[in-house]
Parts: sequence; C-alpha cells; structure tokens
Amino acid sequence: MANRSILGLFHEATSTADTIDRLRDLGVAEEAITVMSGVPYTPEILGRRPVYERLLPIALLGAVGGFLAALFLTVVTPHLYPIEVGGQPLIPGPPTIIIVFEFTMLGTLLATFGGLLAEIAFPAVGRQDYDHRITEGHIGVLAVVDEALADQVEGALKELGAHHLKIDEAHHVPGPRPWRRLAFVGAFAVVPTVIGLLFAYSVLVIPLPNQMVNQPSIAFDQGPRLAAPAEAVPIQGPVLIDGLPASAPVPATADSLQRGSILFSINCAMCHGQDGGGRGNLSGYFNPPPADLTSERVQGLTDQQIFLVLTQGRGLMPSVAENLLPVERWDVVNHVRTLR
Amino acid sequence: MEQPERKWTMIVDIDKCTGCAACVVACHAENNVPIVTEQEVVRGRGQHWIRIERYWSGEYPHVKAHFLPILCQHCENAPCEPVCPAYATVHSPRENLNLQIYNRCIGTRYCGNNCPYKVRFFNYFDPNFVEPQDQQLNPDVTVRSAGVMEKCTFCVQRIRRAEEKALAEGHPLREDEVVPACVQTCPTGALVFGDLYNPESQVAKLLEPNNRKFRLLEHLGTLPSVYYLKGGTSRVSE
Amino acid sequence: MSVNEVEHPVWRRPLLEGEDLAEQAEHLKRRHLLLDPKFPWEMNDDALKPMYRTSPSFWVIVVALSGLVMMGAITWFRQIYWGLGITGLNRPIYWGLFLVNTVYFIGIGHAGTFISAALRVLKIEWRRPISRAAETITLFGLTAAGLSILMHLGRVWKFYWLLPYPNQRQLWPNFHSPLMWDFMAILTYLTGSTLFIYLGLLPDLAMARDHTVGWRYRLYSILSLGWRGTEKEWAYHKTALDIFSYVIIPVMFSVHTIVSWDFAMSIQPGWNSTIFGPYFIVGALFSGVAAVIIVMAIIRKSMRLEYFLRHEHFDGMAKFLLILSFTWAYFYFSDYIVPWYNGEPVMKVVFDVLRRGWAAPLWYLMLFCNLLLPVATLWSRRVRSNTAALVMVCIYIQIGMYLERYFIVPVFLGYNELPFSWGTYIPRAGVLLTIASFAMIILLYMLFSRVVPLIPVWEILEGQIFQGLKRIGRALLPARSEPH
Amino acid sequence: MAREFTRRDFLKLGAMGAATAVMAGCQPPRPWITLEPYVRPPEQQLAGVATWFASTCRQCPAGCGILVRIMNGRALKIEGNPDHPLNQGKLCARGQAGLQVLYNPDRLTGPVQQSQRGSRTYEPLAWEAGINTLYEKLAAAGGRVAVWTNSTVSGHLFDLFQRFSAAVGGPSPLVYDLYTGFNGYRLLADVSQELFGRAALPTYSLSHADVILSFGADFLGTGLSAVRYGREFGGFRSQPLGKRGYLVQLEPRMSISAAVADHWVPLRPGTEGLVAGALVQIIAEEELASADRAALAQSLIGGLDVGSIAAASDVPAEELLHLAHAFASASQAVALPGAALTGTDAGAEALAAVQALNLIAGTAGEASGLTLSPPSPSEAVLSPEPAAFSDMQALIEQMRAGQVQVLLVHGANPAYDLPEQVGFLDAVANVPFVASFAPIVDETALWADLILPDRTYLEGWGYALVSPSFDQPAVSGQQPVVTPVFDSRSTADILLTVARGIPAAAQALPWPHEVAFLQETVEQLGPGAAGGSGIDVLWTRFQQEGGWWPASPPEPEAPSLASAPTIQLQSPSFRGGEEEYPYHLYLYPSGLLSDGRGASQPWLQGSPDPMTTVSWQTWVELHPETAEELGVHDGDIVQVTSPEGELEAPVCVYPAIRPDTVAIPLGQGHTDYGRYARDRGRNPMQLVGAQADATGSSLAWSTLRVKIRPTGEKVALALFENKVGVTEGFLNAEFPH
Repeated sequence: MANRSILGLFHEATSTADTIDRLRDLGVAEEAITVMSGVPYTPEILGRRPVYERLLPIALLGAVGGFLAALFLTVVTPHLYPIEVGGQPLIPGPPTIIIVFEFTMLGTLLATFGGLLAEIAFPAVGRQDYDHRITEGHIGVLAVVDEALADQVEGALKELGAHHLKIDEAHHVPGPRPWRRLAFVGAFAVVPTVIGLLFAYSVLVIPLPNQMVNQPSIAFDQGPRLAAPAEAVPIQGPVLIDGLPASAPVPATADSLQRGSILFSINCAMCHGQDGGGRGNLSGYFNPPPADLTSERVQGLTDQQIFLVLTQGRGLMPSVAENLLPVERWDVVNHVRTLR
Repeated sequence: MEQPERKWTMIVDIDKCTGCAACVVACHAENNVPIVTEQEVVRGRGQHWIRIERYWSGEYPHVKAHFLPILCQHCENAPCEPVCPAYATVHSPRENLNLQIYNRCIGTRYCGNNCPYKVRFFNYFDPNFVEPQDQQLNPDVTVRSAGVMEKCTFCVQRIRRAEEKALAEGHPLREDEVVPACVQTCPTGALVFGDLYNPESQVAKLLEPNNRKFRLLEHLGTLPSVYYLKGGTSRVSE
Repeated sequence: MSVNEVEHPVWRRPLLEGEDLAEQAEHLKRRHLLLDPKFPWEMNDDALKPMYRTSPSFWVIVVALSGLVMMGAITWFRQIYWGLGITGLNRPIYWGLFLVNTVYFIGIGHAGTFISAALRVLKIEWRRPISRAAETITLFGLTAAGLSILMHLGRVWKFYWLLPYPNQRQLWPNFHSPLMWDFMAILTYLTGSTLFIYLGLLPDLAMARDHTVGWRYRLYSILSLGWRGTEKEWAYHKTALDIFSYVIIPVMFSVHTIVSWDFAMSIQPGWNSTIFGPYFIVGALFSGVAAVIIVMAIIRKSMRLEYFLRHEHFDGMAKFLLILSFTWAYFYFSDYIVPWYNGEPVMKVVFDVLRRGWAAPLWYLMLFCNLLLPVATLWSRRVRSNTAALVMVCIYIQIGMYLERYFIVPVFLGYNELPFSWGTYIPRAGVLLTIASFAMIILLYMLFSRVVPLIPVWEILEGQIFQGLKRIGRALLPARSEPH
Repeated sequence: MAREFTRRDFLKLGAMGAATAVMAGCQPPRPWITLEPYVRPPEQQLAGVATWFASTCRQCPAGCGILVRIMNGRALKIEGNPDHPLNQGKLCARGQAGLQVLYNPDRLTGPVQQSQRGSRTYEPLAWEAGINTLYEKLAAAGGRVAVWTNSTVSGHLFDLFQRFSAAVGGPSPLVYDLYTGFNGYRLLADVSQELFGRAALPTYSLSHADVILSFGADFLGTGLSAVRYGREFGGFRSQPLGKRGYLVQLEPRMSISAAVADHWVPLRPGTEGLVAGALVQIIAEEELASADRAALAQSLIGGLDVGSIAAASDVPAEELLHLAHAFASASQAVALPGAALTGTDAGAEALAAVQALNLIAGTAGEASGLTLSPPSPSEAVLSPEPAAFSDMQALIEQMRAGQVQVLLVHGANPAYDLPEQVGFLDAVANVPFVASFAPIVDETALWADLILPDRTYLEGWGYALVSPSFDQPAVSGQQPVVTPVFDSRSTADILLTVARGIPAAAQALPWPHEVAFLQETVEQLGPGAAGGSGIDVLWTRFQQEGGWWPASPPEPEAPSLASAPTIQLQSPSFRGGEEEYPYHLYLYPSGLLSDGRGASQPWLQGSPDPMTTVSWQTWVELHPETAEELGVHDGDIVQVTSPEGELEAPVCVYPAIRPDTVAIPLGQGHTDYGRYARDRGRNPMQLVGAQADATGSSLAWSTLRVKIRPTGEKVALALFENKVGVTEGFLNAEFPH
C-alpha cells in the first residue's frame, strides 16, 4: 500500500517532543520519524532514543590501517633495495616512530571522514524530504506513514502547532547507493592519482630544459668518431704501418704471460687448441687445418712475424686486430713462445 | 649488507703541499667540473672539487701561511647521506666510498648544509662548454645539469676502470693501479691514495706509526677517510 | 527589541523581575555574543550578505594581488628554466628565503587549528565565531608553505620522487631524512585541516544552499552533500568533530617540531639544538595568533561583522598572545645561553654578528618586536580593547618572527667550522617569490571569503541556545547548560 | 617501463661500467645520439678503451713529458710521463690545462689576412693563397727577413728557421718572450759562462739538502721548472731517516715557496744579491766553514760592510749571522737565485754572489747542489736559447729603421710582453709585411698582415731539448695526439714549402716535410734508453717513449770556477725618488697564468690563486698597514704609478708583504687572445720601462718605485676564500703547524 511522507515544521523543541510522543501513541514506528534541525538538538532534548553511532571503531580501524602502511614503508621497503647511509642502520628506530605516528594519524582522520560519509549515506543524491526553513531555526518532524494513519498524523501535527505541513507521496527514502557515491568520490580521488602515475612512470613526459639525459660529452661509440693522427705512436706500441717493423715487444713478464694465456684461450684456442697443438674444437672444419703453434715452423718465426700474422691474418686465419690491442697481441706472442 | 672489502683512503701531507693548484686543474679536467664566471665567484659559487684553503697565523714579519687542501672526506659516518630524501648520496659499504648519484638528486641541498667540510657544490646554472671544449669532456663522468649537487668522488670512474682491467687480466687489484687525478699529478707527492685495509699499501704504511696524522674536525665523529699529516719543523745547528 | 518580546518560545530567556537585572542583562548582552541572541534568519543574512557585498575596491585589490601572483609565477618559471642561480643562494648558504617562508607560513597556520581544535576540546566558548576564520589561515598558510618547498627544489619537476609509491626507478624514498618526515607531517596536517574545516562547514553550506539561488545554489548543493540536519547527521557530525579535534592537536605539534628538526638534526652550529622543537612550536603559535588577530580585525571592518567579532574575542586572543610572547622569550633565551656558555667558537662569532655585527640592527628590532613591544603593551586593557593598536602590535610581531626565522636559516648557515667557506647571503629572485607567496595567501583568503561563510552560524546558534543567564543572589551570571 | 634491452645497450653499459657508480638510478634512453659502430676498428681504438700518446708539454720552456688520454680521436686528459727524466710523471696546473689550448673556442679556423693592420677584420683565404703571399714576400725580401719566436718553439722549427735565415742571409731568429725574459734565463746562462766557462742554465737538486737559502726564487711557483722543483721539494721534506730540510726564503712578498718555507725573511726588494754577498762576507770573516772554503769565500768577495748591507736590506745583522751559520754549518746547503735577482740593474753580480755561496757550500755537482744543465746530446738537436734584452732591442731598432722587409712572428707575443717604451709597435709600423703563425689572434698577430695559424703542441710534431735538465741530457719528443681540430698547418711544413721556391733556401731546406727532417735529427741522436737501431725503430721508440734520453745518466760534473773573479756588489739604484714614489714595486708571474700565455684557458683563469684565492682578475697586494694608511680595503681600485707608467687595479690586502712594497701579478690585461683573456685585468708590464741591467742581457723590472692613489671606485674582488672568516676566523689559533 502506498505510503505518505508528512513533514511538519515546529517553532521550538518542547512542542516537537510532544509531537513525537503523540506520533508514538498513534503507532508510528520510531524509525519512521525523523527530526531535522538547524542546530544540533540532542535526542534527550527531543525525548528520543539516542542515536547509536559507531564512528570511533571506524576511526580505530583507520588508525590500524595507517600504522600498517607506515610499517610497510619504513620496514619493508628498505629491504627491497637496501642502501646504507651515514653509518645508520637500514631501518632507523626513531625516524620509524615518526613516520608511524604521522601515518597512524592520517589513517585515523581519513577513516573518520570516510566513515562519516558512509554512515550517513553522503553524498545524498536524489530528491529528499526537506524544507529550507529548517535552517531558519524551525524544527522539522518527518513521519512516513501509510494511508490509514496519514490523516491522524496530520491532525496531530496541526494540533501540536506545526505551522507548516508538507504532505506528499512517499518516494522511497534515499538509502545508501554505493556505486553512485563511489563514482562521486572517485572523480575526486582516483583521477588525479592516475594522472600523477602517468607522469611518474614517464608515460607522459614534460620536456624540461636541463635534463642530464642529454650529455654534452661524446659517448664511447658516439659519432662522429675522429681518426687517430697518422704516424703517431701510442705508448701501447706502434700502429703497424707498412715499412715500419713492429717494435717494442712487451717483455715476457709473468703478468704478460698470464694475460697472454687468458687472451689466447679466448681468441685462439678454439682453433689452435689450448695447448696450441692445432687441435682446437673447430680445427676439423678447416682445410688446411690450423697451424701447430708448437711446431718448429711457427716457433722459428720472429716475434715480429708472429705479431704480423696476428694483426693481418694469414690464409684462413682472420685478423684479431679488432679483438686485441697491440699490447695484448704482444702478450699472446709471448704466450705462444711458451708453447713448446 | 655487503662486507667492506676496501677502504679507499687519501693522505694529504700538509708539510709537502705547496699550493701549486695542479690538483685543482687536474680535477677539473678529469671530472668535467665546470669553471664558473667571475660574477659567480663573487657571489660565492666558486666550484672546485678539491680546493686549497690557505690560512694565516702570526703577525708580520713572522706571519705564516698554511695550505690545507680540502676535498670530499668520504666520511664513514657521512652526515650528508642520511639527510637526502631521494637517496642521491649513499654509502658504498663495499669500499667505504661516499657516492653521489647525480640523476637521483632533486636539489634539496640538505647534504650541502650538513657537510661540515663544505665540499659539496651545487650547480646553480647549466654548465656551458663552448664548442669545441665539449670534445674534452670525460665520457666516464656525467656532466651535471643545473639543480644538482656534485662533489669529489675519489675519481670513482678510475677505480672502476682499474677494477675491470684487473678482472680482465685475472689478477687482484694492485695498489698502484688506482690513482685519482689529483694524486697522479701532485708534483711534491703531498697526496697519497690507497686501500687502508691492505697492510702493504702506501697509505697503511704511512699512517701506521705516524704521530703527525690527524683528521679534519675529528670532534664531529664523522670518521673521514682523508688523513692529514701536519707540518713538521726542522732545527738548524747554530 | 527586548528579549521579552521575542514571540519565538525557543529564544525566550528566563523572565526577569526588576530593572536592575534588566540592565545587567543588557550589559552582559553587549559584552557576550552568546548572550546576545539573534533570530537565525537574521544571523544567516549577517553571515551571507558580506559574500555578495563586494565593493569595487575589493576587486581592485584582487586585480593587484593577481598581478603580484602572476609576477611570482613568471619568476618561478625563469628559475626553473635557468636554474636556482637567479636566487641569491651560494655556498655554504644553500637554504635561503624559501625555507624561511616555509617555516613562517607553517607557523601562521598553527593558530587556526589550535583555536578551533584545542579551544574546542577545552570548551572555551568565545572561540565559536572565530574558529573558521582562523582555520582558513591554516589552509592557505600550509598551501603557501608547500609551494615554498617546491620553489626551493633544484629540480622541482622531480618532486614526486619524494612520494612513497612503487615506481619504475625501483627506489623508495629515504625515511632517514628529516625532509621525508617533514613531507609526511605536512601531508597529514594539510589533509587533516582541510577535512576539519570542511566538516565544520557542512551545516553552514546547507544553510547557504537554502538561502541562495543560481550558481551559488548549485555549488552549495554539491558541497553540502545533501545535509538535512537529522539527528543522525548531527550525532555523527559531533563525534567526527571531536575525533578530529583530539587527533589534529598532536599532529599540529608534530608538524612544527619536525620542521624544526630539519635544522636541529644537522650538525650546523646554531642548528643542532635539542630545544628547537618546542621553541619552534611556541614561535609558530605566537606568529599564528597574531596573524589571526590581524585577519579578524580586517574582516570585522571590511565585512561588517561587528556583531560576531567582539571585544571579548580580541581580548582573549591578546591575553593569549601575551603569554606566548613570554614563552617565546623563555625558549629563545635558553637557546641563546647554552652555546654562549659553552663558548662554542662558531656560535661566538655568530653572536658577535648578531650583537654588534652587520645583523645587529635587525636583531634588536626582532627582540623589540617579539618581546619588548607585546609585553609592554598587551598587559593593558586599553590596548587590548583598541583594535587598531592591537593590529599594529600584531604586525610588529609578524616582522619580528619573520626576522627570527631569517636569522636561523640564511644567517646561521653562513658560519661553519671552516672559516674559509663562510658566506653572506643577498636574496635576489627569492624576494619576488616571497612577495608573490604573501599575495597569493591574501588573494585566496579574499576569494574564499566570497564563496564560503566565514562565520560558523550553527556553532553560534548552538552556543546561544545553551548559554543562558542564571540569577545568583543579586547578580545575573552567564550560565552554560550542556546536553551530554 | 618496459623498454627492450638491445645488444647496443648492453655494450654501452659494459663500456660505461666505469661510470655506473655515478650514473646509477634510472637511465632513460638517449635517442638523439648517433652511435657509430666500427666494422673494422682502426688500431688502438676499441669502444671505451683509451689510447695514451706520449708527447711534450709546451706550456713553458722546461719541456716536461706528458701522456695524453685519447678516446675516439679526442684528447680527454693530460698526465705526466712517468718515464720522463724531468717531471717523472708529475705535472703542474699549466700542464694540466693544455687541453684548453687545443680546444680553445677562439682559435683561428683557417688562414686569414688583414688588409688594415689592427682593424680586427680578418678575411679568410685559402691555404695556397696564404702560402703564396708569404712566398712572394719572402722571395722579394731576400736577406731582410727577421724571425721572432719564443722559447717554447719546437727545436726542429727553430732549426729550420735558423737554416732559412742563414740561407737567405738574414739575422738569425730572435728568441724572446716574457717568461724567459722575466726569469732571466739569459742572465743565468751568461753568469754560468762567466763563472764556469759554459753558458748553461744552473740546476739545483734539493732532495738531500739540509739548508736551502732561496733568494727570491719562487722555485715552486713559476721557477725554471716548477714540476721538477716540486718533486725535489717533496724529497727535501721527507728525507731518509726522517731528516727534514730547512728552507729559508728571502723575498719581500710571500710567494708559495715562502709559504712553505721554514723561515721567511722579508728583505727590501733588489737587495737579495747584497744579502748573498754579506753571507759570503760573514763566512769569510768568521771562518765559519772549513779553512779552504773560507779562503774561497775570501777570494770571491771584496770587502763588504755587513752592517750597511743589513741596513740597506732591512735584514738585521744577527739575522744575517744566523743565516750564515746555518748555511755554512750545513753538510748539504744550497742557495737558489730567483727571478727578482735577475731583474735588478746589477743582476749579474747578484747572481754571481749566490753562485759563490753554492761554491762555498761545496755541494756543487753533488746529490744536492748546483749543477749545470748538460749540453745537447747531439749538435743536430737545437734548443731556442733566449736572446739578450739588448739583442731584442737591436732587432727593434732595425725594424724601426726599415731594414726589415718581412717579420715572421711565431709563438712570441712582444706586443703584450714588452713595455711600450721598448717601442715594438711603432717599429712594426715600419715593417712592410708581418706574418704571424699564432693559433689564436694575440696582441701581436693583431698587427700582422697575414696569419697562418700553426698547430698547437698537441696537434703538431717537434722536440724540445729539456732545459733546465737536471741529471742527464734529454730530448723530449712531441707528436700529434689528435688530428687537427681546425684547419691549421704546421709552420715547419709551410716554411719547407716556401723554401722550395727560393733558390737560396732550396738546397738548405731539402726535406719534403717536417717529419723527414725530424727523423733525420732523431737518427743522429742514436739509441737512447729505449735502445733499438735503424731509423725506423729509433723513430718509433722516440715517439712511443716520448723522447730520447741516455740509457744510463752520466756522472754530474761539478761546475768549477773557470776564472777567479772578485764579485763587486753595489746596492741597486731604484728608478723614482723615494719621496715621490714611496713604495717598491714587486712583480711576479701568476702561478697559473705564468707570463700571460695561460690567460686563454678558463681552467687557469677560474682556479683561485693559491695565496690570495683571487681568480679572473688582476689585483694589487698591499700590507694591511699600508692599506690602512691609504684608507683602502679589498676591492678598492687604486692607481699605481711608476716613473714609466701607470695602471688601475683593485686592492687585495695581503698580510705577508713588506709594508713598503706593492706586489702585482703578471698574466692578465690582454686586449686580444680570445674571449677568456680579452679585456680582463691589467698588464703590469705597463709600469716597467725599457731599462736593461748593466750587462744589457735582461730587463731590469725589479728596481722600480711607485706611488699609489685611491681612485674611490670599487669592484667586487673575485675571492674564493671568505676573508672575514679566514682573517677573523678562529681556526688560525688551533691550526696544526
């Protein structure tokens, strides 16, 4: 059956209280009665059942949430990428307390506010039973009753001094509409966050004048590469130019031999074999096969000649000039000398 | 946390420092440190990773000048490190270096305030290297933009290169292989650099029995890695 | 009209027999806002009218201020483009006007929360009409402070690297750093006080909604979230306000303590002092309360709020100011005497600079503004009751407190343990940005005052309802009845 | 942010391993770099691996060996050559700054000509055209060709110049620049000639000395070889068994050498020689040293009145006695003559007196003591010997008289170096054709008709006979370490080309290019420490090792007295009356800009001067009392007037200078020479007249009096230190002495 919503405006608290009693007597359910006022009247003034509100527990929940968030930031994140600073422990004690405090407070406040909105179904969207005179000091009593009671209630209100009456079809009272409110809140909260993240992850980039990405220095393999001056000789040893003999062999020191053997095993051994016997893993694929470096023929060459072979290649053997600096080639030469 | 392997240490023998400024220029060349204009110097923004502080004592004619080369002290308890909100200056526990990571720096300049040695320099403007000066810039070292803190790194790029070379050549890093630009060029040998944890190193030997050694502003407890040897005196027979 | 003729039973006061009592009643009414009730609709008009009543001079000022703000914006852009070189900063003075402003703005922000939260908790009734005006200062003070921090950054476009969120740099902020604490604290405080002021606004927004048309109506309808004033709403509203009040007070204390720790945690001589926390808080309240008094006086005049803002309010604030002045002096003295007694070399020099060096005139001016003037004047009721005089004192206090922060930041920084790298600071572009920041605060406040009722009508009505007169012997005394 | 990790990135990161520490954090891509991979990299070039080339530093005449770090054909860093006998791996600030000579933005990008001298309007022209013009002029001039070069010119170019002049019958090339002129190289050589019978620079090894008396020698700052003396000083301070030498510095203004000295004696300018003489006198009288040494002293010095010298030099008699004691009783004592000595009007005697001290000390030729720079190892190797002041004046006379058709200026910058009284500029006006080879337009090139920019020392070939060379003769090799940055050409090649067209010179200079000539020279040197044989090997090693030096250093021969002269000393006569010109003028070469050739390099301009921490400026050093009398403070501009000229510069109050003396550094005050040098500071040579010393071999710049007038103007002094802090700061008290 259809309901009526009846809103009466009163001048002062006492008559309001009386009205509420009367409505009770008429059998109007307590929760069907709503009192609206411009100043906070407490239930006991109006002789009503005190409102049961649970904001405090919500706030406490928020506090716990903030506390945990703080712990995550201060205790967990340092371990994701441990960095030592100033001889302080990875997780500093007192500073942690500060962060924990701030976040706990922040959590409490946010939860309180959010809780308030959620509990009293804010923001209330859609039409409401209300009268703007309520903010002029009038007290509104709203009763939602069915047809049967409507007339009596109306009479009661009139009788007890309601100087205005507003009666109309009871549309259902705006209850909590989570999805609409979420959309409302999200518009404020989510959108900026998303935009921020787009920048943070440099999906969107603001081109700013002084960025260190663009370096004035010339990177190692950045062009244009300039040629080395012709005929100049670096300290590592001479560039091999026709007419000039390769000079200044590196003395066969222990270091040189060690370097040589490492370089040999990297650059030569796959063909010539670790022992230089010409039986490397790939030796089978070549015809003529790789030279036996221990042979008289090879060992009979001068250092310079071996260096020349390394530098320019010979027959199937490629040049290793682009893998080895001259000085390194000399190390290899020294190593080859030890293969007997 | 990594265990410390090395402790790079520098010794400055005040007795030998002649204030010739070779180290200053060498540092500029090696680390792409910009030269600021006269105007900027007047504004108190001179920028030299290693500087030679000259103090006076006594009255004329017995006045005496004292040279005190000051560079980043690479403190073990560096006051500059914890105050950076962006982890732009951090400690490398492996080798006890105080690293500056330029592209993390957002320019709060807190480290600069908190450095008692005032060896941190802020780039108030972008450095301008007029063509062809940019050809000289060392590609091993980032050129810092405006709004970024910078400081002496003990030529960390040279340390890294030396480490890589030693690795490639398959031998442990040798003492003489790591030399910062300033130490390399110091004519009198007033600057000595090495690994204090290596008992064979020159620094270890120099510091072992030395009663001339002291560290700058020791009362602050920053435990610098730069030791100073104070000036001696010599008597002449009458 | 007299109380008796009010035909609204709600507003009828207990009947009085005899003239003398009536006179007493009149007297008390004149003195106390809460004993001088008005009809709600009248009060609504009093609160709403000023929002429409905008004189041309108002707009002239707005344009002028916007001009200043624009200038600031341009300067900031130039600073971002060229680098911080256009400011007067150097080595070793890495922190200058921007940090001074930050401390100062956060400081003046403190009074707002203090008045609306602490006085609420303490149930000090005269706070009711001034709470919102004060909170608004907090709101914009904090905004300006945040901006100053951003201006201070060398690479401001990377400020978000301070936010703790998972990012492509795989790097979380460094919680060892006082700046991070500061960041978190200001974030909490700004969020908290914004929600706090909004919460208090809800009923008044509803009131405004009910008495406006056009765009204002639409705006207030959205902002008031459909407030109707049901018992449930009121009940939650009250609890929420209480929770906020209790929570935001410690936050307020933490904020300025942490701001002071930005300095105290460093090993810069003159900064690393254990007393900085409370010292800064008191300083903040000091400058804050003074700021509130100035603002009260201005809006009282310009918005004709004589009915709401009365002598009792100025008087209460002024007394509070006097106490704060003493407290500030106490802390300043303790912070001064300890290094003086230790004979710490650097501080010796600094004190010399303050006492007889280049900074001496400013230093004595500061002492005059912060201690001498308030103590010498505020004890007298005549000064307290004279708004103009009171405002003058407060302006001097602002100057004094700004100077105090200036000494702490760029002056102390100039003196460290290596005299070779001492320095002096001549602010350059920072000045323009400082002016712009002040202009921005005033501008925002003025515009805000045209959109939001600065007088919490519902709070005053509530107060007036539960405030009454009680006859004891021959006297009528204000008596407050509180529903639990 | 998912960015695909390419192989190139991997290589880049690998190569950048060194830089990772400073470039950690997020490294966004660098799309705007054009990477240039090598298909087949040339020798010595692997990505990220540096190549080092040995060469020679030409920032001063000494000739230190350098190693240059090259990457992608670009010079990144200069370091000392550890094998080089002179500097043994070390370098001074100027040596380090050499890169900015190479990469100076103001270098000429090609040959230019000036239709109107001094107009600063340069029309570029093709190299062929330029060389042709030069050829025509030279061909027409015949023997009336003068060459003005400086002491840092490569030996081979000097050689070619000489052969050319000889061939066409012109005067032999003139070597004169401020550096050698100011430090009195010529006078030092002359005195050696007179005393020891060989004209060579004296060298003093200090590493084992007990006592050093330095008579105004800033041997650590701008001496003959700051680097080598720096090394010596290092040894001197830390000798075996914890021995630490005792250094006494006698000079009116505290130089860095005085700053590190154990004892500083601020004597009156110009009296250094007298004091040296007085010490000899005391040793002779008191017979402090062994009999024979005392006798030697007796024979060397005529009767001097110590008392009057004490008065004249403002050094108390007992102080003199103390010094004499210290010197004579030391087992290893050395006396160093300084530039200020050679700058007096009686420099020769003063020098002789100091050398006399060394002889008396008996340390000549020993591990620490006086030796003479060894002669050139081969007659093929020449070194540009600085000309006497009088020779230089003679040339200027010829120019003024119009006897010079063509003037070739290489390296030298007389228009800046010389006081205008010497009259170079009006003389040049009478020279029909002037060709300069300056890479940057300097004050002299401004007055040239044709500028054919030579290559800088990092781009060009050459060698330098190391001088002063301490224990062994050494020829330092110079080779191009980078390809020329700008379109410049080697002057030697130009000269060879031109000579081909001039019959007289054609057979005198037959070489196709300079390298051929150099190789010939090196071949005549024969095998050195690097060994090898055959021109190819010798030449290659010459380049690779950075020069030639003997396999085993020869025994240092002790310089012995050729004759037994009696040294006459008279107190110097100062220009300017005492009442009108109350202050002594004391000039000194800036430790960074040296004689002014460093002014084009921002690293040297911007680095603070060690003693005053001023950069970018010229300043006038005044004693605090003097400043107070004049009522001036830091930055107040004063006008300094000498009988010869005047300049205006800001005051820098300086606690370590005689109250009656004013010190001004050389180096600034260029009117050209690139953006960094131009219109910056003042050139104090304006104050110095054209007067030479008695022998006419060096400029008498230290016997001048000046007056000072505050102008009332003020500039901000570009100090790096905070003067308030340092002078009123508290650290001094507790500074570790």
